[in-house]
Amino acid sequence: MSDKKNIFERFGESQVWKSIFRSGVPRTRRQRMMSVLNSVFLHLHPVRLPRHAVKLKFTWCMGGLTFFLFLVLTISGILLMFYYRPTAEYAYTDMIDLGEQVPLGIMREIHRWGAHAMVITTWLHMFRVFMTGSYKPPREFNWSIGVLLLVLTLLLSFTGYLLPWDQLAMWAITVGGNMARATPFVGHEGPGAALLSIGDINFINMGADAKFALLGGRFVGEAALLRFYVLHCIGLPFVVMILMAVHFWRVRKDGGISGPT
Amino acid sequence: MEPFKNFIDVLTQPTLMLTLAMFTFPFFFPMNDWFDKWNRRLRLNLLWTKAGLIAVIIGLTLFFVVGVQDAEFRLIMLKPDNVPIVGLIFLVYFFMWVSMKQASDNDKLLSTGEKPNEYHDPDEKVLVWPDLVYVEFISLILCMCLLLVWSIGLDAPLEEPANPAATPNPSKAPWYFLGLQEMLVYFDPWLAGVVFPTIIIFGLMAIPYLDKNPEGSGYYQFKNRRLAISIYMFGWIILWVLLIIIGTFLRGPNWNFFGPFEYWDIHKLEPLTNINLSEIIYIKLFNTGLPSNILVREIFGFIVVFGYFLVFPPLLAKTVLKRIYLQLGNFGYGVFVFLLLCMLSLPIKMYLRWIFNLKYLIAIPEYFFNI
Amino acid sequence: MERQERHYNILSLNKLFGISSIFFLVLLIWTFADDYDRTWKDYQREFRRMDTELTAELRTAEQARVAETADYKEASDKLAKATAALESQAEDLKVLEEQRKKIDAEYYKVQQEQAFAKSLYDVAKYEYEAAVSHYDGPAEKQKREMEVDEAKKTVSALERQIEVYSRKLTTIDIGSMTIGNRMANAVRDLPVIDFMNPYLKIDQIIIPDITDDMNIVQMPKVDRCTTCHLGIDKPGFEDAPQPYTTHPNLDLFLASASSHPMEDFGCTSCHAGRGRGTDFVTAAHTPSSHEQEEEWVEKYHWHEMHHWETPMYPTQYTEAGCLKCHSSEPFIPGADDLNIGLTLFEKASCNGCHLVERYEGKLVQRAGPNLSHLASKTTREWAYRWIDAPRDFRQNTWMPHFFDAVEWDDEEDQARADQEIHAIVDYLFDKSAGFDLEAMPRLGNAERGEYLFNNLGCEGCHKLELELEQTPYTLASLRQEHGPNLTGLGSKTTQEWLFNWLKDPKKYHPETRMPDLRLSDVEAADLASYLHSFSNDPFMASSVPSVDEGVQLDIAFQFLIKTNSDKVAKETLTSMDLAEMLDYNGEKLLQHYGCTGCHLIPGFENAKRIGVALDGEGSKPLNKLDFGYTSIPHTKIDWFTHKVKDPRVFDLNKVTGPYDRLKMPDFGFTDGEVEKIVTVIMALNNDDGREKPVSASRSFVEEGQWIIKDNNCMGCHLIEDRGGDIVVNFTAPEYAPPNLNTEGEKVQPHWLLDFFEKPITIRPNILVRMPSFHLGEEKWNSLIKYFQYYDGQTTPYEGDFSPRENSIAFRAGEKIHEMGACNNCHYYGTTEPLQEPQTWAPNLALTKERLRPDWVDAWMNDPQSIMPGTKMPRPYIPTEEELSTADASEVFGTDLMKLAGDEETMIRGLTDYIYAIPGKIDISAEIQAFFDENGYGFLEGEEETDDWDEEDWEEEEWQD
Amino acid sequence: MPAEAEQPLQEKKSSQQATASVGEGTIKEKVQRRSFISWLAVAWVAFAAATGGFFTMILRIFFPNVLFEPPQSFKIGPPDEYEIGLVDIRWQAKFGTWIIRDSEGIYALSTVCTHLGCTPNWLENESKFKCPCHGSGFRRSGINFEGPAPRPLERYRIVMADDGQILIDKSKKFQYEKGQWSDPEAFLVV
Repeated sequence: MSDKKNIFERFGESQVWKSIFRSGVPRTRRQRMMSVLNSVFLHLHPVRLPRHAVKLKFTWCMGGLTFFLFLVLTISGILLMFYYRPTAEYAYTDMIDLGEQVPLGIMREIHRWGAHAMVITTWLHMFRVFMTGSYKPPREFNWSIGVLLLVLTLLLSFTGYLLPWDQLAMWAITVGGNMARATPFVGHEGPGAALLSIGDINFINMGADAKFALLGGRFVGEAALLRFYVLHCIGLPFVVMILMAVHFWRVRKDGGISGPT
Repeated sequence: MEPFKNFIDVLTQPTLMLTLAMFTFPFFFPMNDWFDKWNRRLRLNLLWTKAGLIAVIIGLTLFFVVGVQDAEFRLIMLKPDNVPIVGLIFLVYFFMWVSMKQASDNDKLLSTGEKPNEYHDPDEKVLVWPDLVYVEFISLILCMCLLLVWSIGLDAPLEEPANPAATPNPSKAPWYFLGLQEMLVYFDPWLAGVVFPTIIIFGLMAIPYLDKNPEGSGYYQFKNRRLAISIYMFGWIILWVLLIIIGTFLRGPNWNFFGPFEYWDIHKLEPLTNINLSEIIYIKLFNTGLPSNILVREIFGFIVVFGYFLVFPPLLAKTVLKRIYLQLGNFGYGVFVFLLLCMLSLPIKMYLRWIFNLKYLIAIPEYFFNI
Repeated sequence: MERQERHYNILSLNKLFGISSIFFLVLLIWTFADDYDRTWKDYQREFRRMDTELTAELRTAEQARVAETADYKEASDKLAKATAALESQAEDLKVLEEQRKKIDAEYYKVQQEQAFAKSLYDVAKYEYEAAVSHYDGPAEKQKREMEVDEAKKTVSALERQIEVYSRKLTTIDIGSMTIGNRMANAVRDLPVIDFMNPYLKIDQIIIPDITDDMNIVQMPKVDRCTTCHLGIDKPGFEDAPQPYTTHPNLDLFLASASSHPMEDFGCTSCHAGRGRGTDFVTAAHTPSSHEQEEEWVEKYHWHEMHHWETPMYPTQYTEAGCLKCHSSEPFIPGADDLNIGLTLFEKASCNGCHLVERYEGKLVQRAGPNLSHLASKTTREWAYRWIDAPRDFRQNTWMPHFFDAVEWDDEEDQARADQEIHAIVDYLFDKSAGFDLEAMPRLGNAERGEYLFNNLGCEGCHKLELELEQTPYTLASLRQEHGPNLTGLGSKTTQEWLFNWLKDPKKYHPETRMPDLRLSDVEAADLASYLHSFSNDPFMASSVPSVDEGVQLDIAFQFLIKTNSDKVAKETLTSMDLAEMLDYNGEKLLQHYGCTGCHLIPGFENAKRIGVALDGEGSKPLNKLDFGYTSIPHTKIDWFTHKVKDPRVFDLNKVTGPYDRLKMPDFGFTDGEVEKIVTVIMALNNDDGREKPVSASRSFVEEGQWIIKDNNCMGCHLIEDRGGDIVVNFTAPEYAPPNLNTEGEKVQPHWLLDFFEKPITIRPNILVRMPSFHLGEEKWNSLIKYFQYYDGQTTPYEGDFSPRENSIAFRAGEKIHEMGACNNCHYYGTTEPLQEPQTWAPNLALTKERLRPDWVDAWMNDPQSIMPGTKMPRPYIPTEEELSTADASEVFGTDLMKLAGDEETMIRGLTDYIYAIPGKIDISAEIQAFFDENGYGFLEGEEETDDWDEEDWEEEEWQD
Repeated sequence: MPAEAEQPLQEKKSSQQATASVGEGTIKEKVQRRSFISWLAVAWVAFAAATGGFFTMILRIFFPNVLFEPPQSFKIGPPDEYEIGLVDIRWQAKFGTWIIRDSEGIYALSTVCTHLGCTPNWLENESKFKCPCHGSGFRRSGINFEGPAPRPLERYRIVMADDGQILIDKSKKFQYEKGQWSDPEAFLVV
C-alpha cells in the first residue's frame, strides 16, 4: 500500500470535511459508529443492529419509505402553494394552469401520486409490523401511535382531495361530509340528535352539527375549501410531525427494532 | 374471449366474490387444525412458495394485460385515480407472500425446536453505517424513481369545475374510503360512516392489549399466532381491501354493480326493494299492519341485535374462544369479542340483505336510528 | 482483531447505488424535458420561419416598388449630388467642426454652473450664440448641409416601410441578426434560463367582460389560442396551413377596427373551447367529421376533453356561437347558416311545442291554421288523407308526418295509426263551430285571377309550385314560403271558402298572418277561381280505411288506464258508444301529439306546450340524452342530428306501450337543413354572453325587426338591403313594391301611422298594393320607431315646416319646377299627369303630409343614390355660368339669377314650392276608377298587352 | 503529527481485512478497490447532478411563464385621435404612458419618474410633468430640468400597426442619455 491517496481520502481528511463530519470518511469501525452518532439525522438509528434487522426482507423498509414520501409530499406541496389559491375563483383555474403553463407543473402529479403511494406504504408498514408481531410488549403504545399516524395520513389525503375544486373533489368530500351528518348526537341526521333539543328548538341542526364544523357551512363551499386547505397544509402536518417524532423516538426507546430472543 | 369476460363479470358480483373470498379464506389462513389439514391436503400452502408467487403474479399480470384489450375494462382500470389500486392488488399479494413465506419457513424451524431465521447471535451485530443507512438510501432513490415514472406517465385527473347543482353519477369517496362507502350500502351512515370507523381505529389500537400471545414477537410466524393473523387478515384483506376493489372497479352509476367488462349504462336497473325486519314479521308473518308504537314495532329487531351481542359472547367463551377467555379475563374478553362481533356483523348484514332483502333490523327513521 | 460487523457486500451496494442514481438522474432529466417540451413551442418556431420568409418577400417587393417610383430616383440622386458637393468642402467643414466643438464644451461648462450663476449663464448663452453665428462660416456650406439633410429625409421617408421590414427581420431572421443577437437567440430559449427573455412564450388574451362559467363563480376568460394560431390576425397567411391560417373574416372579427376586436373578445367567446389549453387536446378542439377525428387521433393523439363542458364548436356549427350575445335579434348579419337554421326552426314552428325564450311574444306561436271552423273549409276524407301524409298533398308543406314516422312499425301499429287519425278527424269535425260563408257575388275568371295573383304581390309570401324544387333553402326562398304553397286547393276546399277567406282572412282565423288585400268582390272571385283550379287527384284517390271499433276500444283503454285503475277503465269503456269513444280518443290524441302547438283547436284554447324547453339544450350533459339501443356514436351532435332527422329513432328495439313512445313528428328535413337546425340547438345553451343590457335605441330596432320578420315585410320590400325578392316578377322595378331604404329619414311618422292603418295609393300606376295588416297602433308605432332609429333619427320629428311663399327661393323653385315639367308624371291633387299612365308618379299634393323636407332636398339632389333605378330625374338646376349668360333673364327669370347658382337654396326653394302645392291628398279612389276603366295594359311586356281587353270587362259587368 | 498520519493507514488495513473477510482474495483487492472507487464516484456524481438539477429547476419555478398583468404592448387608436401640441393622459392609468404629439410626430413617454418611480402629474398651464414625491420636473419632451430626477423620462417603442393604429410596446424603452430617442421606433412620424 503506497500512501498515494485517492481524491476521496484527500477530501475526507480535509479540514472542511472534518469540521462537518467529525469522523472523516467512515472507513474504520470507530468512524462508522461516530458518523451515525454525530449525525442529527442518522442517530435516529442505533449504532449497531442485530443482523436480521438490516435485511430488507424483514423490514421491507416500509416505515422509511413512508417517512420519505412524507418529505417528498412536503416539498412538492410547498412548491404547489406558490401557484395555487384556495378560493372558489382561482382554485380550479390554477389547477388547469398547473397542467398548462406553470413551470414544473408536474409537481401536481408527484404530489397526488405520492399521496396515494403514502397511503399504501402506511398500510403495508402496519401489515409488516403485525406479521412480525412487533406490537407486542414493550411496543404496544408505539403501535397505537402508528394507528393514529395511519388515520392522520388518511385525513391528510382526504383534505387534499378537495383542493382541485373539481367535481371529483367536491362530491368526494360531500359524500364524506354526509357521514359526519349522521354522527350520533352531534350530527343533525344522527341518532340521538333529537335528544339535544329543548322544546321545539333543535340545537343540533343543519347549521350547527359535526358536518357543519367540518365544512364551515351547510354545504361544501368556499369555507370548506379554505378550511381543508389550512388543515391540509398546516394543521394535520403539524400533528403528524409531533406524532412521528414520538413514533421514532419510541422505536429506539422500546429497544430498537424487534427481533427474536 | 367473450365467455371469459362474461365469466369474470359473473364471478366478480359482490355476492359471489365475497362469498368465495370469505369461505375460502380460512383454507388459506387456517385458524385451526381442521382447516390446516385441508390447507395441506389442497396444497394451498404452495401459495407461499416461490413457484406460487411466480404463478400468481404471472396470472394477475396476464389477467390485466388481457383485460386491458377490452374497452370498458381499460376505461375503468386506467382511470388515473384507479391505477394505484391495481398496484395495490399486486403489492398486497406480494407482501402477503413475503411474510407468509418466511412465516412458514420459521414454522418448520420452530416445529423442529430450532430458532427462527431472524435469530442471530446477540453479540454478533451489524453496523448501521454503511449497511442499513446505505440500503435505506438506495431504496429511497428507487422509490423516487418509481414516483417520477408514475408522474410522467399518468396525468393527475381534473374533472369539471365543482358544481353543487350537478351530482356526478356515480360520485365516489376517495378510493381509500371506498370500503366505508361500500359499507354504506348495508348500514346506515351513522354506523358505516361514524361508529364503525371509530370502532376500527380503536380496535386496531387495542390489538396489542388483546393479543396476549407472547409467541412470534420479532419474527415472522403463523402456526402459533394463526387466530390473531387470520382475524387481522380477514379484516384487512376481505373487509377493507376487497371492498375497496369492489367500490372502485365494480360500482358504477347509481352505485349499481358492473362487471369489469360491462358497459356503464346509466339506465341499468337493479331490484333494490328492501324491507325491514318489522315489516317481514308484522306484515309477512302476522299479516297485521305495523304497530304504531315504535318500540313495539321494533321489538324484534332489538331482540335480535341485543341477542347477537349478549348471547354469543358467553357462548363462545365456553366453546371456541375458551382459551382466549381464560387469557384475557372478563373485561379483555368482552372488548375482544365485541370487536369480533362488530367485524362479523358486516358480512352477516350483507347476507341478510342478499337473502331476505332485509333493509334494517331496527328501523327507527324517526330518530335516524337504523341498524 | 476486530469483529467484522458487516452484512451486505459494500461493493455490490456501491454498484446498486451507482445504477439507481444514474437511473434517478435519467428520470429527472426526462421529467424536465417533459416539462420543457411543449408542442406550442414547435408551432412558434415554425411560424417564425414562415413569418421570416413572408417579410423577406414583402421587403424585396417593397424595395422593387420604391426603386421604381420617380421621386425616389430623383431624391436619391439629389442626395448623391448633395453629398458629393458636401464632401468637396469636407476640409473646411472639419475646421469649423473643431471650433464648434470647443465652443460647445465652453457652453456646457458654463451651463453646468447655471444653478449658481444664472446671469453668467445668460451671458455665456449670449456669447455662445453670437460665437456660433459668427463661426457659422459661409452660407452656401450650410445650404449644402441642409440640402443633404433634406434629401436624406425624403429618401428615408420613402424607404420607411422597407426599414420597418428590415427591423422586423433583424428580430426574427437569424440570417440578418447581429452576432450578439445571434448568440442571445441561441440561448434565450434554453431550459431553466428561458424565463429571462425567451422568444417562445405563451401568448394569452384576458377578457374581463366575458366569463367562463365556473358554476359557483364566473371567471374572466383567458385565451391562449394565439400561442399557436399565430397568423390568425395577420393578413398574408390565408393559405398557410393550420394553426397559422389567417382568420377568414377579418373585417368582422379580430381586427381592432372590426366589431369584434380580438383584445375584447378573444377566441373562445365565439368558438367555445378551453381557452387556457396550450395543447391540441387540452384546448378541447372538436373534429367536424369522423374522418377528421381519425386523422386527428393519429396526428395529435386527439381524444375528447371529457371534463370540459364547452368544447369547441365543429367548423360547420361555428355560428352557434353568435346567438350567445345576439340572442335577442331576429336576424344576425353575417351568420347565414344560423339565420337559415333559425328561420327553418321558426317555419317548422318548433317553439310551438318547445319553449324558447327568444321567441316569447315575438312571433305568433300557433303557426298552423285555425281548426275551429274546419268543417266549413274541407271534408273529412281530405282531412284524413292530409293528417295521414301531408307531404303527399303538398311536397314542401311544413306540416310534419306524425304517422308511419318510423320504418319499424308493424301491422298493429299501422292499424292503430289509421284509427288514431279517424279519431282525430272525427273530433275536429264534431267540435268544428259553424261558419257562415258569404255567397260569391258571381263566378270568378281564372285567367284574370292568375293575372291578379302575379301582380297583386301574393308571391311575396306564397309559392304556387306544383313540383317540389330540389334547390336548398335560402333566406329569400324561405321568405317566399311565409304562407303555404297554394297548390292543390281545388281538392282541399271550395271556391266559396276561398272567396270568403280572401275577402277577410281574420274573420276565419283571428291569429292569421295573412293580411287583408282590400280586394273587390270581383278580384276576390277571380283569385278564388284561379286558385281553385289546381287539384291533386292522386292524393284524393288514396283509400281511406273504415273505422275499426276494436282498435278504437284499445286506444281508449290505453288512455283510460293511464289515470284509472284497471277496473274503472273497463267500466267507463263499456259505458261509451263508438261516437263518444271517437271523440274521447280524438281529444286524447290531439293532446298526446301536441297538435295544439300549431293549431287553434276548440277545447284546447289554452293548451300548454308538450315538448321540453329548448333553452339550455345545447349545454345538456351527454348522460341526459338517451341513445336507447341505437348504435349512434355517443356525442351530443350525433344525438341532436338524429333527433331532428329521424325523431323517433331512439325508440328502436324498446318495448313500450304505444303512448309511452317518442312522439316528435318527422319534418322530412334534408341533411343540410338538419345541420343548420342542429346549429340552432347548440346555440341554445346556458352560456349567455350578453353582459350589459341592450341600449334603448338598439332594442327599438330589434323590436321592429321582429315585427318585420313576423309579417314578412321583406317578402315585398327591400329593407336593410335584404328582401324585396318579389321584384323579379315584375317587368320593371318601378312597378314592384318600393324599397324602404332611408324610410326613417323619408316620411313623417304621423303620416306613416295613418298609412299603415289605412293604406292609400301612392304610386298611381302599380297594381301591387300594400295590404292592411291590422297590427294595431302599438305595433305600428314600434315599427315607425324602428325605421327612425334604424336611420339614426333619434329625435322626434316636428312637422312645423311651412313653405316661405313669395320668398325669392320660393319663386325660383316655382321656376325650376315649371322647367322640370313635373306635371308630366306627377299628380297634382286630382289633376292627372300629362303623360301616359306608365310614367305616372305620386301625387305632389301628398308631399307636405308625407315626406320630410330635408329628405326631399336630398332626394332632389340625387334620386338615384337613394333609390337606384328610379324613373325620377334630377331636376334641372341652372349653373352660375348659364345664369350669367346674356339671355338668362328670359330663360330663367330674375329670381333664379338672384340666387346666382346657389344650388342648395334653389333646391330648397323647389321643396318649398312642392310643399305649397294644393289639392286632394288621398286620390286612391280616383286612380282606382281610372284603372278600372283603362286597365294596366302597360304592366305586361308588349306581347301580352292584349291578354284581355275592355270587352271582357263589359261582359263580366254584364253578367252580374 | 506523524501519529495522526499513522492512523488512517492502519485503519485502512483493518478495513481491507473487513472487506476481504466478506470473501475476496487479496489479489482481487486492487481491482475491487478501483471498481469500488469508480462505482462510488459515478454514483455520487449522478446523484449530485440529479439533486443539483432539481434545485435549479426549483429556482425556475419562481419565474412564472405567463403574467396576468396588463399587456406590455397595446394599440391606442389611429394617430388622428391625437392633437398636435397636446399631452394625452388618457392611457396614464391603464397602460402607464403619456402620448404626446408635436409638429413632427408622436412619442410615448413612460409615466415612471426616473428618480424613485412615482408617477408625475402633467401640469398643463406650466406645461411640465411635476413629480409629487420629490418635485422632479420634466419638460413636455421628457427632459428633466428640475428636482432630483437624474435623467429624462424614458420613451416607449411606438410604431404603426398593420391596421393603421398606433402600437405602443413598453417592453422596449429608449433613453435619451443613450441617444436612443433618435431611433426610428422611439418616434412615430405622421
